[in-house]
Amino acid sequence: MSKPMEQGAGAGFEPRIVAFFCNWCTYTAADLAGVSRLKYAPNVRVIRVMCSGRVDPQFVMEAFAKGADGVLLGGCHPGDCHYAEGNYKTLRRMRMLERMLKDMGIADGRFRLEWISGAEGDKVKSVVNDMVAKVRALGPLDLPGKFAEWDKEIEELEHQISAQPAKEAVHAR
Amino acid sequence: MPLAQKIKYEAERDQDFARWVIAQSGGENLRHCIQCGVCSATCPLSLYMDYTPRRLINLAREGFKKEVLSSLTIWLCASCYACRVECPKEIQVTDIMYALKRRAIQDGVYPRRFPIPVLAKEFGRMIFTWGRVNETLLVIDLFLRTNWFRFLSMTGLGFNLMRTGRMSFMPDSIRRRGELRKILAALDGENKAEVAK
Amino acid sequence: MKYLYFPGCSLKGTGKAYEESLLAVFRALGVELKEIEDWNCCGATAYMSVDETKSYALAGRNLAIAEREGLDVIAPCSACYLVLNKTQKNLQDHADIRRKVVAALKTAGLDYKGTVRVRHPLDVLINDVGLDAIAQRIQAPLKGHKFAPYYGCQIVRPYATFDDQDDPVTMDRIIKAAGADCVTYPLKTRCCGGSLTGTVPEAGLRLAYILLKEAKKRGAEAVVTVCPLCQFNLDGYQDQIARKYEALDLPVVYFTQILGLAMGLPAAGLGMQRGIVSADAVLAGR
Amino acid sequence: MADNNGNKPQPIGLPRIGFYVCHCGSNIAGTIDVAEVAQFVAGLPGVVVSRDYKYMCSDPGQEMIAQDIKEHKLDRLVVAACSPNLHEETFRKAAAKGGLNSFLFQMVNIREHASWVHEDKKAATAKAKGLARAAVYRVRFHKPLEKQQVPVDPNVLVVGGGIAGIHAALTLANAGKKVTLVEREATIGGHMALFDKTFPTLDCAACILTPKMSAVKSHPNITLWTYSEVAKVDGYVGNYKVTVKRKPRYVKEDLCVGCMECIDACVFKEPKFTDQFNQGLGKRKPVYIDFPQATPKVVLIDPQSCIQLKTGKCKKSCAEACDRDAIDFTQKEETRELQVGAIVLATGFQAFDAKKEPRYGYGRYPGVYTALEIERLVNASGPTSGEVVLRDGRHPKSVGIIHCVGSRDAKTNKWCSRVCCMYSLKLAHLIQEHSGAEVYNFYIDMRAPGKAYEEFYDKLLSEGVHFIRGRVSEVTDWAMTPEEEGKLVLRVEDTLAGFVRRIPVDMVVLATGLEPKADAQEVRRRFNIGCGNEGFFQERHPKLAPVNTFTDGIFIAGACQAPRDIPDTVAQAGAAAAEALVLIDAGHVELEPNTSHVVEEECCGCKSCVPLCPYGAITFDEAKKKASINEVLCKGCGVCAAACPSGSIRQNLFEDEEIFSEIEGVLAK
Repeated sequence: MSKPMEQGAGAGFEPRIVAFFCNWCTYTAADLAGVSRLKYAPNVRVIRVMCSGRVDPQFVMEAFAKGADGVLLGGCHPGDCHYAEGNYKTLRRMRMLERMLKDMGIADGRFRLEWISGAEGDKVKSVVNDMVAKVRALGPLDLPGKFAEWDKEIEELEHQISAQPAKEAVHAR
Repeated sequence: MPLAQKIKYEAERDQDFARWVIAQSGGENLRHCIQCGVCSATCPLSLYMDYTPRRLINLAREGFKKEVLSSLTIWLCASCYACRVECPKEIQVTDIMYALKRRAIQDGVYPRRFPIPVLAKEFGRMIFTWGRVNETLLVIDLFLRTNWFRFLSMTGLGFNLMRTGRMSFMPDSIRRRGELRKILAALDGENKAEVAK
Repeated sequence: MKYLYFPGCSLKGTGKAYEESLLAVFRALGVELKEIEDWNCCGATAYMSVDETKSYALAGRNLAIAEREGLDVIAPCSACYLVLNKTQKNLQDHADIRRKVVAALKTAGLDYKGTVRVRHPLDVLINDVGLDAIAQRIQAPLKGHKFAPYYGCQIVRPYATFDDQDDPVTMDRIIKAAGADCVTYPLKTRCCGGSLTGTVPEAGLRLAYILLKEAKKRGAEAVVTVCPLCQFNLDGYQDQIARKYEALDLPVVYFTQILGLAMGLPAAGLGMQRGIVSADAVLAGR
Repeated sequence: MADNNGNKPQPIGLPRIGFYVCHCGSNIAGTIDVAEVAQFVAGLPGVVVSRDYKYMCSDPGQEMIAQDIKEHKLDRLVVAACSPNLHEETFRKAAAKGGLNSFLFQMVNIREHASWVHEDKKAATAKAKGLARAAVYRVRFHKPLEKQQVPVDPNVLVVGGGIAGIHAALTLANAGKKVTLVEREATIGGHMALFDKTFPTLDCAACILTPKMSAVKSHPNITLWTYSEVAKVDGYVGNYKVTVKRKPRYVKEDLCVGCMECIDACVFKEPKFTDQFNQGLGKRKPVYIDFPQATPKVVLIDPQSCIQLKTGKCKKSCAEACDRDAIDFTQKEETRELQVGAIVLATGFQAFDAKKEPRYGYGRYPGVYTALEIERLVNASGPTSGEVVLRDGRHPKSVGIIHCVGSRDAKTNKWCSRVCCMYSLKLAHLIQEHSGAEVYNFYIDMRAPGKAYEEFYDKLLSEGVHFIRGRVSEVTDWAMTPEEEGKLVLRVEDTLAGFVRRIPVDMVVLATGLEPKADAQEVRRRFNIGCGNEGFFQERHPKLAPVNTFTDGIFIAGACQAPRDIPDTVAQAGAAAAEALVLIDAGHVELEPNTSHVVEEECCGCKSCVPLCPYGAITFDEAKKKASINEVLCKGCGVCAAACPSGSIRQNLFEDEEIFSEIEGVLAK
């Protein structure tokens, strides 16, 4: 049974997760979960793409930058891609992306790549619930908030620098 | 022949009991039973049971608490796990039987002089005292508490065991009995806390 | 090769011959067994009927003591083998049980991380020692002898870890390595009655009778077992079986005794004299 | 119906978006506050109309959209309802009806992805709002697109020559289409050819099947390739290129007339090799024919047992005996290519391997048989000419039929195989009729839901067959009583009586279940379709598209999709043929315009995209130093668009701006 999402403002952190599901397997599996009336956590918003291979790592970065606490990418199992091998390309790209995310301080578990076939409605449920629980435990990422903070800091810094006499600035260099 | 009513009314069912069974470890799949009876068929002791394991599962699922807890069936289970292995729905029948035995002892509804629950309790007492079990003492104790007459029929076996050096009247004990008692006592606290909840 | 040894209560009592033969055989094979320090009763089948968590704690104390040594544990008694394995598995799978049991252990200064492997001597003989090494040690093969390999329940059920659940064969292979033959024995995993034979003899005796009768009918000169309770039920009650059904006079021995004999170890050191039904037939021709 | 709008004036540059949210009865409205969603969307920039309505997919719903487009001069459309897989086309048409390009539309899935999977109304409504906002943000970037039309090849491939494939092929051929039927075995007929009688009518299987088999062979529109397998499938709906491997029979099919002189002449005087067709109960020679009515009626030579093929040192008496010189030891595997517009897959099932249930003793006790073996034993043209006789030559006096072997069991196959109850009744009847033996059926639940099926069960009851409700725990040979000596003993709880019984019999029949063919996974990959968890081919929709797959132009029929009996299989084969005809007779298909293209000015000529395309649609123009995409070959996966470092590759309907705005939309606070 899924946990209710909103228990009153501020009562508990509810993760916001953006998911990219490929049309042929994972999106269909999510449809199947619906037809089967499986119940899972309401924190995920699915964006449909034809193939997980369409997902540019920039989409993932953009989602984090716009405030996602987690990003889930779902494609067909290896060997089962509707477009022969799109998911292998996804895998390669996302391995690289994972390393980058790590270097950027975005914790493991905030980005997840899952192979879910069109028949695995129950896997959509378990993956979503599991990911929501893990991201909830990690707490908010809030990159937009952080960006704003950083912007403010830089602004102040700029302000300080521009307010200082030019001589000292040269000296500092 | 006296006539006995077999009809059951809904008021005689205890739904909480059914839910309790399902909540026990091993009880998860109870509701999946399709009543195929393979548990009864594979059970080497079902021929003595008042309810076959299959019937007991259904009684438990439907919440017929009295029938389930006072049945002989649960005490005749020898824990051989054949039913669990054969069950097409992966119902952990043996573990359900254990849970029902515990509940019957807890509720005090087992047959008083029936040796099996007595054995279970005596076994527990002996472990609590010594940390190990001396089979000879356990058996003597058991018969004295249930049917000392039967003890006489066992003297042949006792003699044989003595003859072959397999019998001992000295309780075997662990050295750090306090350690074991502390562990078990700590769980008493756990159990009480659970009840309070 | 070195293992921890969990004898359990039976091997110190009615199952003495099992301990004697096991230790003798393993010593001869160069396998070191170290008895777990201050072990306690595993709880067997009875304690599970009293208190579930406590029965895990009982077994848990043994596992905690064993874990300090960092060795695999050998549990020859089927009940001990199952209880220790079941505890291990449930502590792993159920965080709730693990939390309670570990907390209780900690009150006595113990801890358990869950790293112990509990093994059966059959598993160790086949998979660690190996049949080749065993074959090299066979000095007095039991040529012409036919036995019924009887596994009973709790080593293959419910967890089939080292052998098949329906048709286990590890003991068959050891008996054959000892130079003897196995009769086809479809009852090899059927229950002996366990503790019921003592408490409800009318039920238990019938089970033991069926097992013995079928073994004899198929030409076995002894039933070979892996469990002290099976041995006790099949061996100790034969006079009562004779009174109620028929006299069968079939020796019931441990597989370690058979292996020990074939390895040329002295019969007395293997506890051969401890059978209530005389095992002279097995010793014949030696 | 709420109307949260009016004709509010829109600032220049913003689109004029119409938004519609569907109640779907209570399917959506029961969990999601649709009025709240409509009101929320009404406040988003560019939204001119925002409404909720009971059933958007209904005629009035679609009419409302068309009306609004005209009346409010809408230039974008968003509908929040069910999955686009269900109704995207419906609303695209509604848009077109209102005069709007179909692709200036975006669908929001708030049923399968929200109302059906969540219980918390507030959270589900919040999710619906977020998804709707994403679509509203995205749709402003949509561009008018046109569907590309491609012609459909009128020829059809049918894979599998069981009753499903036979019926589908004949239906298509009778409709005037050219059909190629490819069968892996040497003869068509499939499992049905093994049966003596069929339930519940007990009509002779051969009498109803063999005329259809010969009709296939003689039909001018059907090309029959047996002993052949599909190796590769390329192309797309309407235009599939199929590669078929034809295994060598070592007999020229066009010359052989099936006189079987060669079989008589074979140097092996007696048949001594396992006869697979007879389930191993009979023997055959290296040169053989499965059964007298095999179609095509052409012999074949087994290279594993033929001396000439194994050693090259045989006097080849078979070849000498053939007056038509049909035998050809030099035959090699051939590869053929086909061009077809549609494919019907009817690859069937395999029976559960009874050895996987060791407690029933199959392979250990000779008295234990599988149901397919009994089908051959009771068959008048089988190895015993219909005499029910045990492997040791005895005639059974008692027979136990165990149902659900490899069915309804978490350890083997979880599903009900659907036909075993009925075929067990049939076999009980035939065994009793042929041998007079006492027959016991051990069943868990008797499943007889079909026309005249319950009546058939009733007939068996009246014939005195025993029915014991209980799953047998073991088949064993240890006896408890003198009557059990020398018998196979079944231990079962008679669950209706409430006690355990031991029943000694001479013969045990295991009613093995139906499961996917061992290579079902390979086959489905070859045809680019899906499988359910249990391994049967996945239909597009369990109720509304039972013979379609997720790959257009590929249809499924028969037991490759799920266990089913002959009547249902034939009905489904007819449906698959009809669906193929619909496709072919339309003459052309419209392809989704979600292809990619290169914006030439932006391409830097790095060639990153070229090797990524699995369809070879991207080429590099060396003169211009630019990549270019052939939109006919492009299937619209978008892998190249994701990889292009300069962003010069755009995928229609999935352009970067569209997805970025969708991301923004779901995350906006």
